[in-house]
Amino acid sequence: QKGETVKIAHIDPLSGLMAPVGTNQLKSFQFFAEKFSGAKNPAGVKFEIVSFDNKLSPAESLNALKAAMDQGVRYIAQGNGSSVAGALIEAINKHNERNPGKEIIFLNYAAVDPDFTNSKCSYWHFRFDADTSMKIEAMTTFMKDDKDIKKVYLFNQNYSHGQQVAKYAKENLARKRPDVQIVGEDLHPLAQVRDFSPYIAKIKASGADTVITGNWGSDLALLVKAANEAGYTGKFYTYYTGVTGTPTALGQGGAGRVYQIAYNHYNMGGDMAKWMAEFKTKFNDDFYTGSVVTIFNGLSEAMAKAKSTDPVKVAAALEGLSYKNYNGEVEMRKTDHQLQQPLYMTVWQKADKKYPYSPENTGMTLAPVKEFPSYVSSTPTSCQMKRPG
Amino acid sequence: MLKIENLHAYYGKSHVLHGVNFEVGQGEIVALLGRNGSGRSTTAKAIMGLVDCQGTIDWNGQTIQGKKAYEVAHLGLGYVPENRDIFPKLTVHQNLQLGQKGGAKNARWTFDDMYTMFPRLKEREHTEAGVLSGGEQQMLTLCRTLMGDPDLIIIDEPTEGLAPKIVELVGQYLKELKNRGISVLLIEQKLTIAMNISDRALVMGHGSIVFEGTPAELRENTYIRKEWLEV
Amino acid sequence: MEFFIISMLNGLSYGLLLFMLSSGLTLIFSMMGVLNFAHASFYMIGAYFGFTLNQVIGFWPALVISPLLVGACGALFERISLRKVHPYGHVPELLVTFGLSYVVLELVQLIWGRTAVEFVPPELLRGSAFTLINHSVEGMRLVWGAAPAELCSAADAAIRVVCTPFPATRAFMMLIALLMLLSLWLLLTRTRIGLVIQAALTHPEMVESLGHNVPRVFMLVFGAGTGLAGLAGVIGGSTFVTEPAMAATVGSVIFVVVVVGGMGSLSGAFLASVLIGVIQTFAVAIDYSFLALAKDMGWALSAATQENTFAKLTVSQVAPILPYLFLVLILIFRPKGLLGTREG
Amino acid sequence: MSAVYKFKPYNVGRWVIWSLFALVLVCAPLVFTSNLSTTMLAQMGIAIIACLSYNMLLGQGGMLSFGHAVYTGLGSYMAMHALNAVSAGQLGIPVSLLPLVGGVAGMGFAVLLGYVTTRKSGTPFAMITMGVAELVFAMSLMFSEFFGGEAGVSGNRVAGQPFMGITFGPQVQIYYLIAIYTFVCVALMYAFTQTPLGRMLNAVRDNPERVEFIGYNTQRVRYFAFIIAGFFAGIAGGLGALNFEIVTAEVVGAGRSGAYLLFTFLGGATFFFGPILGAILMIIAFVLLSELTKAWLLYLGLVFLFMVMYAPGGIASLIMMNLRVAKFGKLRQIWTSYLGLGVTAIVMLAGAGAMIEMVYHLQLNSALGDSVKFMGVMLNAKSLDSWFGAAFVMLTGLGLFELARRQYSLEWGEIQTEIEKEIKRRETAV
Amino acid sequence: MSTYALELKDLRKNFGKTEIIRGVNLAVQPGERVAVIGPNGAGKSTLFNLISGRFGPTRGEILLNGQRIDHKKPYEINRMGLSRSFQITNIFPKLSVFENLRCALLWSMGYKYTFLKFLSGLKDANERAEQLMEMIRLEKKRDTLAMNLTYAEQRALEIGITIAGGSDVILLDEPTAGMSKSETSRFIHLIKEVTVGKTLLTVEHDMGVVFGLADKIAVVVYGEVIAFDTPEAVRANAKVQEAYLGSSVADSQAGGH
Ligand SMILES: Nc1ncnc2c1ncn2[C@@H]1O[C@H](COP(=O)(O)OP(=O)(O)OP(=O)(O)O)[C@@H](O)[C@H]1O
Ligand SMILES: Nc1ncnc2c1ncn2[C@@H]1O[C@H](COP(=O)(O)OP(=O)(O)OP(=O)(O)O)[C@@H](O)[C@H]1O
Ligand SMILES: CC(C)C[C@H](N)C(=O)O
Ligand SMILES: [Mg+2]
Ligand SMILES: [Mg+2]
Repeated sequence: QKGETVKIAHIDPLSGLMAPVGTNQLKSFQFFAEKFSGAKNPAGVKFEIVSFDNKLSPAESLNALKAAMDQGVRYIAQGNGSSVAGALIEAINKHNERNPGKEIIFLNYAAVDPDFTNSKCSYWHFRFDADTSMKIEAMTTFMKDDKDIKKVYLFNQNYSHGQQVAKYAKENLARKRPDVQIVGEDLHPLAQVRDFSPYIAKIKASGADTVITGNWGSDLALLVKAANEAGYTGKFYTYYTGVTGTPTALGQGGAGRVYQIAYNHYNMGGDMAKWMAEFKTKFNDDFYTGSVVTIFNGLSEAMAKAKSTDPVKVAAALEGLSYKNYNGEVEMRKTDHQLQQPLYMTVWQKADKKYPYSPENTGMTLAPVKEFPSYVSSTPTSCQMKRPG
Repeated sequence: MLKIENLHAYYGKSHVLHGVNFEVGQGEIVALLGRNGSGRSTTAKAIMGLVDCQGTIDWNGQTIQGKKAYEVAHLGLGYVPENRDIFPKLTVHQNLQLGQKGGAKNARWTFDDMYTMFPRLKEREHTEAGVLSGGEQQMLTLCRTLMGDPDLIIIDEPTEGLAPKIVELVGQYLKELKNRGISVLLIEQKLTIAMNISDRALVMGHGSIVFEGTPAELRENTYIRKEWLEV
Repeated sequence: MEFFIISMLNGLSYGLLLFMLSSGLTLIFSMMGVLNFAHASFYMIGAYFGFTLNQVIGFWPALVISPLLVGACGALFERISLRKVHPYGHVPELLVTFGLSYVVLELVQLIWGRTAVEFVPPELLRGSAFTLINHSVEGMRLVWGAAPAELCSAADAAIRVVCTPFPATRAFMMLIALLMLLSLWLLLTRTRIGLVIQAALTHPEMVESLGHNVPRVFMLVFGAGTGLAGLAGVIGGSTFVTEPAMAATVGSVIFVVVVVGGMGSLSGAFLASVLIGVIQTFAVAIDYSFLALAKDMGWALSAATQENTFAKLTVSQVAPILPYLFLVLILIFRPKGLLGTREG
Repeated sequence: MSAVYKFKPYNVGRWVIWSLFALVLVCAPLVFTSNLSTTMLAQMGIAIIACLSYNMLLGQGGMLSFGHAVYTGLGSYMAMHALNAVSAGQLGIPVSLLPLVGGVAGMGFAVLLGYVTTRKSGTPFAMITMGVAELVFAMSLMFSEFFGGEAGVSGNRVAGQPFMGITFGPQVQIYYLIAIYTFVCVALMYAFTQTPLGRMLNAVRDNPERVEFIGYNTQRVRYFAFIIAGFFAGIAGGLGALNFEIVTAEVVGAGRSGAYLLFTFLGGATFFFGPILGAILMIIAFVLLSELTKAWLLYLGLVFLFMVMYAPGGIASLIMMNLRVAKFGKLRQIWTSYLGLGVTAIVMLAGAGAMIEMVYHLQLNSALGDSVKFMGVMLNAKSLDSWFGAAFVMLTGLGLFELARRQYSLEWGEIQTEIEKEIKRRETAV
Repeated sequence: MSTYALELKDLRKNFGKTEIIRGVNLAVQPGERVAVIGPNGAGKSTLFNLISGRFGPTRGEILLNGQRIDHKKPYEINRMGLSRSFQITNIFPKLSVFENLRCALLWSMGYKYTFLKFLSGLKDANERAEQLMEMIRLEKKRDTLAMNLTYAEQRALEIGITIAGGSDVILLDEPTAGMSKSETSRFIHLIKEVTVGKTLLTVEHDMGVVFGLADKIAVVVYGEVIAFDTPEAVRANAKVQEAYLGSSVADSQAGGH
């Protein structure tokens, strides 16, 4: 397989509401495709990224999938939006079933719906992000030790991601901190609310000292902004503080009170620090989608192991593969194709010597406060994997 | 005052006026007669700069051909169109208000003048003009143009749709205008009124002037009347 | 009580924000009949101009200059594009602004990038306008500016003290909205511009013959409307986020305001904004659902119904879409809008 | 501007046109064989039905709807649920008839929602449809039982008994199913324009007041038309469900409704075949253009601006105007002008396009090197040469284009006068 | 007791506070031709609007062939056999002359809202439309769009649309407004011709037309019918002269164009 070119189709939004995130991730893929090509990976293959703009639409993504197939692409990478991921999984399942010999692998780098590795699990789907249940698992483990937390408010976007965050948070808190009271729960429409102060007033009135939110983009930034203005002093536990646009929108506000749970952070050190610096000089943008690196690591390991770039063989090799990643030893769990990896709790604060990396030149950073080894966040799966043949 | 020479006008590509020549003097009522479609309204529109035209239109020694309608209006020409064109959603009073020109000083006419002239309008002062009866609308357009204090008023079939009694009234008011020194270019269909009040009559046919003279002369000239006016 | 006051203030200020956003649209819509789909785009341009000027000449000059610039852009657009399309009727007018909104979005992204920019309000507006202190013993009190820390805490743990600051940006926003209302009201009642435009919509030639320069008036009105959007943009951009998506998120709700208020009615738009603001704010606070209703009524529900999302839907969840519900209901039962005088 | 031309329905001509249409539908996938083009063709068929049904409202009824996707979308959802029921063996209808389920659903919702929306016309109608669309969209995210939440509802179209070996698994099979539906629906919708209700719909558009005085209830006319449009919209939705095998909230979204509006108009709402062109362009723009260039939204916006400004009747009206010229045998007089216009326009657009692409490149991809490939030429986004070159090309193009345009409009005007004269002559000759 | 074709009983209409129609009583026999005259703003058009259902009356009754039609919708009234024209031309500008007429008669021929038949297949409707077109002398303009017709042609079409449905009560509001003398006389002929055997009400200011057309004249002044009689009697009526005709009538009659 040495010297072969592996084409990966990146299907994500490059226009519309989520374009900044999609564009950033496309750059990440391009950046690391170059970094990992050739002798730099154990399989010695050359990676090439073909990009498609899906406008965050499932239907458009299926078009992109068709276009990718026409170009002979056998690996699909996508991350933004569970609806898109769901559509791709279904389509790829059907395609692989109807077109043996032309199988396609789906590399999911950010769609966090637990269903994809449970009820809807698929042999051709591999998730390199941690799903919502895992993130909540880690988050609540962290909260377990914070005795200041007494009243929690669940505040989420009213779509599957937000609903799942709320659901898992409730379950986990009930298990780990039965004394904590859930004083309120709200689901608001996605990207529709411009003024969060009524919600903040409500949160304040409920007496909550902590808010758990899966919000992203302006829904997160405006929420924290409104909280600051209204003098709310509670903490926010979030998923996506570090994602494009949010750091700027948060600015200096919320220092010390906004936490993020993720499989990486801005101050990982080592190779990552070098890459991030290089990424920044090259693109004038921040690299935060660490799963891209995880994918290239895993893929090249698997290709080396399979001695082939044929998706059928690579999928078999990738299943259950353990390998070293920038965030430690990780394993692609065989039963459900969910990557088991460490998670980090970080907090929004001023950048300093120890944690110097400042996203979007805000002067702020996400400083790690705790690392959770893989086993902490590992959650059971109900997946009954159907393997071909 | 108004002098028109060799005026040609077009709607898109169709040539409607073929060299029209005439003059209107100070304080004169000139009737412009002719059959349907002979081009009288077009002449009025051409003067007001509302259709494409060539030729010369002189107003007090200044050429106004090619000027925009609002510029022409500001030079003191008033125009009452044939299809009334009242502003249906505005009240009677607002319609009159719009007749006033921006920065008008001591105009010859006030709202009260208008309301004494047509008491009917006073009664309907705050009603939407769109619901006025046909005749009331006709009165309104005339008044609205007067509010702009024109020196010459071009008035296109003012008696259309008016009760016989009101028609007489309009005739009287046009004379009154003349007495106040305003010239009138009266476009008419009804011979009777035009003959009664005008100083001079013009007859138009197929886009050019085919007769010019006093009403008395016109009355004599049966050929013109037969050929270019009524049967 | 304190919750009520703060919610009321929030509701009012949100309502005024809506008014601020839609006042320019009301002006254009009611006078010219143009459904300006690009209104929110002008709002966005205002925010970005404000952002750039803020860095160069400071916030206060930017507050004046960027609306003027936006207004000039609007007037220019009217001059070269809208004017051409006007004779074809309202649908093409709408579509041309639709097209414009795409172009503006792309241009903004080209110039300022695809992510949010950091547009901070000046020092003066960053703090609080006043603070509401609710002391469980001493009762409620109001302090101008930010309350000193000692007032907000009590030595005795049994005494509960809650401080609720009201942000200065919001107070400022409310002030500007009221000023807009006033100036528009003056413009509409003290000048004939409104009449000229309304008349010119149906009979442009006639209005010209009466001596009014119609095209110029159209251009000025469009410029003024977009200028107001620009002003809203500077304030909205610094209070909330300045990002390419900001136009899309306010895009349709401002139409709701104009329609609910009654097309052509400034006071209607004002009333509608405040109503929507207040109702929506209070709706957020109500966690009442059909399920709860059924329970209160003592109805027995099957387990399946209890899990039904529709039954579980709370008032607070539907709060953000209430404006649209409002819109539909108003148009059905009172098509003229709250204070409007005409349909369509 | 609005040169009106009535298409004389010679029966022979009609047969030829419809047969050609059928032939195109049959042959298209034989010519364009890749995965992408087959699915694009299928989507074009769907879009054609959707846009034509939209034009029943806009073009024929003068109803500006901002919420047509509600009916296509809800049709999709119902068809998808039906498909899943078929897969689960609970429902015994063949997959090929599922689009009709969508149609009936679309019709049902039109009966329900149309009752309130069609009571009004003009701007209130437009605004109600906008409100309804926003409400339905918001609900689609809230009621996950029916709408499947963010992930949507998916299904497998290979369900039930295969019929003569047709499983609808392969894309080509689904294409032909769509093609058949497209043909039948287009024919039916054309037929509708020739019926009493269809004609009254035009009358209601032109002068609703007078319609009331010749015995018709305008609300009723609008309502019935709305229901019929809802039916065809639902069929389009049902086909969409089969084609994608997944239905998500976007199918009822405002973006979809807006696209129907824009492209129907772009194609030309005043002619029956206009929306067909619009639909084809819609798919091309969304699927192909967006892959070709990052600046596609800018191009789309600009095309719109200019089309509305210079050809408010859409592409169809441009075609019809030239057909008229051709019919009077005058196309020969003007084709050199067209050539000039075309060539200079290409030069101008090439220059402008090069500059736009370079700007986008600087903005988005500058890290990937400075060179931009545009129309087979390598440009360097950071070198002045490229910029000057592009600007020079554009300006030359612009200048020449303006010259060509003057010449063209002169000739065009002359030809139109000649035609007018000719028509007058023929009229008097009768 | 014979039923009247049209009967108004103490009909009243207020717009806001002003009472525009102040208790009109009128009874028209089947087949009668009635001219309604009166000063501008007297309420003639309003009366037509009330009868045809454009507005609902404030008080009073309207009976068409003995049946109450007040507070019915315009289309319901039309279906019961009453049809009207408008003072300001009100046609379908973007449909051809033929289509204008065909639309106008579809309902009366029972095609209602059907969408299961082709228009071209409706032999009876098409034939009737062609006939109408000949009647109003527009057969040469068959496929011309209505908006491209001249004013007089549009007025003719207006009347064509009005009579198309075969209603037996016809209201015409200033049918000859804006026409020249020659056109007007041609038009009166036309009207007479197409309304043979029908009940006709016309509003007119042109006394030539009025006296040429009407069996009876109703004079409306200030929202009241002050006279309803034969032309001769009305002309002699001093009140009518005072309120409406003025001195010029004598003129125009004498002029006798
Ligand atoms: N907007 C227009 N476009 C094309 N032709 C027009 C237009 N208006 C008028 N015409 C034509 O120009 C000619 C002169 O029309 P004009 O209105 O000046 O006649 P007129 O003497 O005022 O007649 P009328 O008694 O009908 O008012 C007519 O043949 C008419 O058909
Ligand atoms: N919708 C309405 N609202 C208010 N006033 C109205 C309305 N419709 C008509 N009017 C008033 O009623 C009066 C009668 O109007 P109408 O149109 O019936 O007069 P008319 O007799 O037809 O006069 P004309 O001969 O001038 O056409 C007018 O003064 C008019 O202003
Ligand atoms: C990348 C994130 C901001 C989006 C997230 N993956 C989602 O579920 O929509
Ligand atoms: Mg005329
Ligand atoms: Mg009248």
